[in-house]
Amino acid sequence: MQQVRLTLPMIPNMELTASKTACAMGEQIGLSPDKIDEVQMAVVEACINAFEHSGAADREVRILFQVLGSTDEPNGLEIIIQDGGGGFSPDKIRPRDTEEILNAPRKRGHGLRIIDGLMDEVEIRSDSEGTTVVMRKMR
Amino acid sequence: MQQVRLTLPMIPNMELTASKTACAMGEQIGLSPDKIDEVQMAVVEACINAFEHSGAADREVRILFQVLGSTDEPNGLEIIIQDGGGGFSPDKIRPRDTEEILNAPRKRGHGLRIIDGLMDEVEIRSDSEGTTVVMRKMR
Amino acid sequence: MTESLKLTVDDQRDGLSVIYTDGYINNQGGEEIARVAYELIEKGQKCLLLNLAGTKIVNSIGISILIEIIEKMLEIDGKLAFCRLTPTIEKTFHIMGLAQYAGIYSDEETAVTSMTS
Amino acid sequence: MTESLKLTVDDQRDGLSVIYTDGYINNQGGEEIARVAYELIEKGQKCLLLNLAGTKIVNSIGISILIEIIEKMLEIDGKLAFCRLTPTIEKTFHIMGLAQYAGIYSDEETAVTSMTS
Ligand SMILES: Nc1ncnc2c1ncn2[C@@H]1O[C@H](COP(=O)(O)OP(=O)(O)O)[C@@H](O)[C@H]1O
Ligand SMILES: Nc1ncnc2c1ncn2[C@@H]1O[C@H](COP(=O)(O)OP(=O)(O)O)[C@@H](O)[C@H]1O
Repeated sequence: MQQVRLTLPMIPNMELTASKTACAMGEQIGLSPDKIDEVQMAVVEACINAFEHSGAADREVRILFQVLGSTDEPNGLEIIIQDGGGGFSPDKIRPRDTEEILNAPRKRGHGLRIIDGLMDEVEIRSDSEGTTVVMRKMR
Repeated sequence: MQQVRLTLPMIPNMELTASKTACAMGEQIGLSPDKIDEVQMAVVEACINAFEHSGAADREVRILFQVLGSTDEPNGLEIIIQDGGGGFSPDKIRPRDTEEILNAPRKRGHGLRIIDGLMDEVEIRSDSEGTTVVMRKMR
Repeated sequence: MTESLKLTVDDQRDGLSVIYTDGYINNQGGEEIARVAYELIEKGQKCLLLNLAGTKIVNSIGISILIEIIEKMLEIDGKLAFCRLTPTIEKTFHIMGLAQYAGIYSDEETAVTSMTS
Repeated sequence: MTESLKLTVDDQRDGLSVIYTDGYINNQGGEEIARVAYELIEKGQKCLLLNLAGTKIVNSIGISILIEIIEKMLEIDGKLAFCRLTPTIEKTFHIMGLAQYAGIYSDEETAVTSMTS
């Protein structure tokens, strides 16, 4: 299977390097421009979550881009974003509605909703060893 | 130091993923658009050389993008492209002039000249364990 | 480091100001927009249009700052609207429910007509 | 897989044909240009202009195929020229010495005027 690996330092704007790589991979397998945009934005969110919340000691995010289907007939892109931070309980993160967000003192808590909304499939595995976000976009 | 690592399979067009990553890094440190273009093209050449000539058993190219200077004041980009193939003797590769190329039966032998011409500094280390091309572009 | 958002403001219009963005709307980008928006509000402007034609990527921190600007506008009975979003940015704004509080228009002309009438 | 080069041909002109490229000129891209060029040559066209406005990246295999087309043109006393190169592609063509054998023009108009006069 066709795999590209990217390791990024947790530095502001590095998420853009990840999103450009996602773009190149998406073009490679013939994803539509709109789907590529969606993947790029989801990758940005997953990266900044790792940058901001993981507290990983090595200050690195590892990303695996995997072409789904065969080389001749790729049918999607799987992106696995992994950090070695403290983890969290994805089940405890309750989606907030906009009303609630507007009234909350800090306007945050969007990242996971955006990822969910833009990708076809999302799985999050997280424990005290770190967090792994698996996301897929089909052609 | 700010480092991004990329591992690519030796598959046609994967060089474009490398060149997009180079583009993102170049933008990040404020390289001019023309210099970014030059870096992108040099990266493409180094990748296809590894794809075509290395004969590496793992069919992978490893690329390290390194910001030169400090994080606040980056002054250039170093890109190290490495394969685990059979290597070659860079000294024995004699630059050919165009006349010679036009008269040769196969019109090849451009890659290293392009890399040399587009980057500020280029070093090639190659032995039977593989080839490492180090190239730098200053701001 | 570059990659910073560039803003252009057109405040020479009747009844509204247009802010044009060029680049990535992240933390700093959102704050830059907020700074410019609050300046316009200070000057008495109650109608702001953000033209995002030059923006391909927005992150959730940037969006959260945009929500703060919307809130401020609601407080002063003003209007904030957006135009020229990519389909993905529009989708993201809908995921966040922003569309309930801020108008989203395909192009500037439609936005201006609707906002000033 | 996509990423393939797209070509458009304008052969409705007096004395020359223009080939417009859109995308990456690699192995396949170069061969596609060669195929189209040889077709035009077959039809009697001796003056070809390659407008590379839509191409940002060229690789050395693509260039080597372009050199083959130039050679063919020299054989038949024809002309091949390029226009609208990015500074980097132009630099690369100079590194290869292509400029000695093929005209390089900034824009289509200048190229056409110079080639057909
Ligand atoms: N990679 C991660 N490591 C640790 N915690 C995380 C990670 N990603 C998300 N979280 C947790 O999930 C919460 C919700 O994330 P998100 O929806 O992206 O909103 P926000 O980033 O705006 O807080 C975060 O506040 C954080 O507690
Ligand atoms: N990564 C590599 N591994 C092994 N040999 C290489 C590598 N890169 C270059 N070479 C050798 O150097 C030669 C010249 O390379 P280059 O100038 O790029 O021209 P071309 O690729 O067109 O032959 C190649 O033909 C090959 O023998």
